[in-house]
Amino acid sequence: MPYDRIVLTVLLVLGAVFVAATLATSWLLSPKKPSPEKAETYECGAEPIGPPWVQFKAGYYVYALLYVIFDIETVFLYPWAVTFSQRGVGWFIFVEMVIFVAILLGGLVYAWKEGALTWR
Amino acid sequence: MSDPREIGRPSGSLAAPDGILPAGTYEPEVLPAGLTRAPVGVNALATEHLIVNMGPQHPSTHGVLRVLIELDGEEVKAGEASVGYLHRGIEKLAESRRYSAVGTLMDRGDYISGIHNEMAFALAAEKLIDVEAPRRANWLRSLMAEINRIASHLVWYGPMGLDTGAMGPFLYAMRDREVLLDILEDVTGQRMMFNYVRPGGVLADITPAAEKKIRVFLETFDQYLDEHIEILAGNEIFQARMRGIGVIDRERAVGFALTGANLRASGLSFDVRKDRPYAAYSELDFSIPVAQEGDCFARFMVRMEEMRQSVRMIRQCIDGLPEGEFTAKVPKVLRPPAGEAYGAVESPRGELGVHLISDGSDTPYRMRYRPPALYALQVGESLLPGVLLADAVVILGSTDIVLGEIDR
Amino acid sequence: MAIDKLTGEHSLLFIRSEQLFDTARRKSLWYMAFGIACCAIEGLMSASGPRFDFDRHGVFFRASPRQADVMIVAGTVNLKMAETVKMLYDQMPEPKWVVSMGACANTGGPFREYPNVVLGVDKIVPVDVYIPGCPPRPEAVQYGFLQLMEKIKAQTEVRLAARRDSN
Amino acid sequence: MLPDVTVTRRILDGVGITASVEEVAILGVVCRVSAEQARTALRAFRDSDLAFTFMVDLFGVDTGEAIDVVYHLRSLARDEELFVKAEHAYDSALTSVWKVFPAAHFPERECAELFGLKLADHPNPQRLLTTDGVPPLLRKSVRLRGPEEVRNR
Repeated sequence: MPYDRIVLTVLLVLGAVFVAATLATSWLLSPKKPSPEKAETYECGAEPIGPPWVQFKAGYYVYALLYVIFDIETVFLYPWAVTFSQRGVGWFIFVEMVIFVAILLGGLVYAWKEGALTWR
Repeated sequence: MSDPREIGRPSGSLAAPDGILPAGTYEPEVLPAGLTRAPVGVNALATEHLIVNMGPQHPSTHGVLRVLIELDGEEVKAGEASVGYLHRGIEKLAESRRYSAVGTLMDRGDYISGIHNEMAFALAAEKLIDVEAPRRANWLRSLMAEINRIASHLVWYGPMGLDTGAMGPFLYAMRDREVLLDILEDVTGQRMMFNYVRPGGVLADITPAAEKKIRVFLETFDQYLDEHIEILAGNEIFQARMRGIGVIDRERAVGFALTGANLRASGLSFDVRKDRPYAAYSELDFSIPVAQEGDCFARFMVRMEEMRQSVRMIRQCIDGLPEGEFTAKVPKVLRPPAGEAYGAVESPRGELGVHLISDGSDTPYRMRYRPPALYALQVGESLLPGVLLADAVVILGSTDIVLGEIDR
Repeated sequence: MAIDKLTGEHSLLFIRSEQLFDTARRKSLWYMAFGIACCAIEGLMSASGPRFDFDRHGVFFRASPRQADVMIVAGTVNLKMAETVKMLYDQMPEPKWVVSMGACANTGGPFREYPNVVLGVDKIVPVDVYIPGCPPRPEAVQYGFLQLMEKIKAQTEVRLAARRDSN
Repeated sequence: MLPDVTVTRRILDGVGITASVEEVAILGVVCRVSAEQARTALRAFRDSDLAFTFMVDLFGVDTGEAIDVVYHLRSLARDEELFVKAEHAYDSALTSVWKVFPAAHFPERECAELFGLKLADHPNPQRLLTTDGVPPLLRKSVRLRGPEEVRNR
C-alpha cells in the first residue's frame, strides 16, 4: 500500500480506538447508582414548570444551518490551499475558489437581509 | 408517529403520555401571576413559551434568588422573582435580644456591609436614649463605613464582570478586597461580622498597625481603581452589554422607592449622607456622583465614582481624626423609654433604615429593617418583560441586590 | 463499579485500583457553587479568591450538581430551601460528599430559635464534614476540605480491611 | 424637615377623612387613619402640594389588640417625612395601595403573610418569604423555639 494510505488508515484506526477506549473506561469504572430523583431534569434546584417539548423558536435552527454551511466551506478550502502552490496554472484554480466562496456569500447576504440573524 | 406537538400538550390531568416525561415534571395547576403560557391552538409558525427557573442555585443570581422566566427563544416575555429562600427572621429574633446584641443580627442581614447595618440600629437606639456619640466615635464610624463601602462595591464589581462574561475583574476585585478586610479585621477583630458600632459609640479605637495599612491602601487604590475602570468600563463589549440596557427613568425610580446608587443613576441626587447627615459626614467634604441615563452603565459608573469618593473620605478621616473618647457612657443593659425612632444610613445598596419601637423593657418591642435591596429587586423584576435573557442577568446584577437583606 | 460485574464485587484483583481512584478523587474535589448566605461570600468567594487560593488543593467550583463531587452548604437552610437542598443532593452523581459550612448549616446557628429555620442541614442530607464558625475563616474552610480528603482515604482503608477480613 | 401639622390635617379634611394628626416626640408627624381610608389618604398626600411621592417603607406592628400598618412617606421636593398608621383588626383584609405607590408590591405581600392579613386587590397575592403552612411569624402570639427544643434538635 502506498505510504500515505498507510498513514491515513493508522490515523483513522487510532482515532476510533481512542474514542472507544475512553468511553469504555468511563463506562466500566464509574459507579452506577441510578435513582428517580437523580433522573429529574436539573433546573437550578427547583421543580421544572411546564413541558419542555414546546414549539421552539426557529431562529436557533437557522443559525445552526448557516454555521454548518460555512463550516463545510472551510473544510473545502483546506485541500485547495494545500495544493494551490504546487500546480502550474494557479490562476484558474484561484478564480474557481473565488466563485465558490462568492456563491456562499450570496447565501449569507440573503439570510442577513431576511433577518435570520437578528434575535428579535 | 403522532404529531409531536400533541405529545407536549398538557392533557388536563397531570399524567404524562407514557414514557415521554415522568409525571412529576408537569406544570402545577396554578401558575404564578404574571406568567401566562402561550395560547393553545398554535398556528403554523407561532412559538410556545417555555417557563424556566433561574433558580435558587444559580451562579449569576448573587444569592438564593429564584426568578421564574417565561422565554420565547431568547426573549423574556415575563419574569417573576420568588424570594424567601434565606428568610431567617432577623426582625422577630431582634424582639427577644438585648439592645447590645441586636448588632450581631443586623450584621447578618446585609452580610456584605455589616458596619452600615449596625450603624443604622445604633442611630435609632441613640435617638431613643437621647445619647450623642462623641466626635471621635463619629469619625471612626465614618472611616469604617467608607472602608466597608469600598469592600462591598468590590463584591458587586467582581460578579458584575462575571455577569458580562469577564473572568478577570473578579480576581482583581477580590485581591483589593482582601486588603480592606485585613484593615477591618485589625480594628474590629472580624472580617465580616464586625459587631463594632454599638449604641453610644464604637467597640475599640483604631490601632497604629491599622492606620499604617490604611495609608498603604490609600496610595495604591486610586491607581487600581483607574485600572479597574480601564479594564472593564473601557471594554467596548462590556459597554455594548451595559449601555441602554435596563433603563430606569425618574418616575419609575421614585415610584418603586429606589434609593442609593440606583436612584442617583437615574438623575435624582438623594443621599442620606448629605440630606440626613449622620456620624461625621457633615464635617467631611465629598461629592455625590449622579448620572442621568439610568441604564446599567450609569449605575456602574456611579458606583465606581462612589469608590473614588470613599477613598477621598478615608484620607480626610485618617488625617483629621479628632482626639477624645471613642464611646459615650452608656449603661450595659439599655432600657430606653417607650417611644419610636427611625435611623437611616446610606448603605452601599441604598437607604438602610431601622424603625425601632421600644416599650421600656430591655428588648425592642418591634424593629423594622428597611431593605433597600428589596426595592431594587422589585424594579429589576418590572424591567424583565421584553428583554433578552442575557440582559436580564445584567439588569439584576447592576441593581446590586443581596438576598440576606431582601429575605431578612 | 461496572467492571466489578466482570470480576465480582470483592475480587482481589481490583483492591489496588480502588485506592488509585480514591487518590484521584481526593486530589480533585469539585464543589458545587451553592452559596446561601454570608458563608458563601467568605467560604466560596474569598477562599477561592487569589489570596486564599482553593485551586492549589485541586478544589474548584462547578455551577451544576451534575459535575460536582462535594456539596458545600454555606448558609442558613430554612423550610423553603430544604427541598432545594434535598433535590440538589439527589441530582449529584456518586461518589458524593457534603460539607456543612458555618454554624447555621451545622445546627441552625444564631437563627436557631426562629421556627422557619431548619436546625442543621444534617436533618436533610448526610453530612461528612462540619466546619464551625460564623463565618468560618477561609483557612478553616480549606482545613475542612483537607479533613474531607483524610476521611475519603480512611473510608477506603475501612472498606479494604472489611474485605480482607471477609475473605 | 417636619411637615406642618395643620396643612396635613387640611389635606385630609379636603378628602373627607377626619383623622388624628399629631407630632410624636422623636419620630415626627404621625397621622392615624382607619384601614378603609388608608388608600384615599395616601393618594391625597401624594397628589397634594406637599407632594409625598416617595414611599420609604411599609410594615406592620402587632400592638397586642390590632395590627398597625405603617406607611412611611417622604416628599423629595420639600424634604419632609410623614408616617401614616392604619389600624387593621387581626385576620382582616389589607387593601393594596399598589396603584398609588408601586413600591408597595413586595412589602405588602410580606406584611400580610407575616401578620396573617388577607390581601385585597393585589396584583400577585402570594406568600413572599415563607412557604404555605407557616404561621404568621411576626405576631406576638407566635412564640420562638425554646432552649430545650433547640438543644435536642
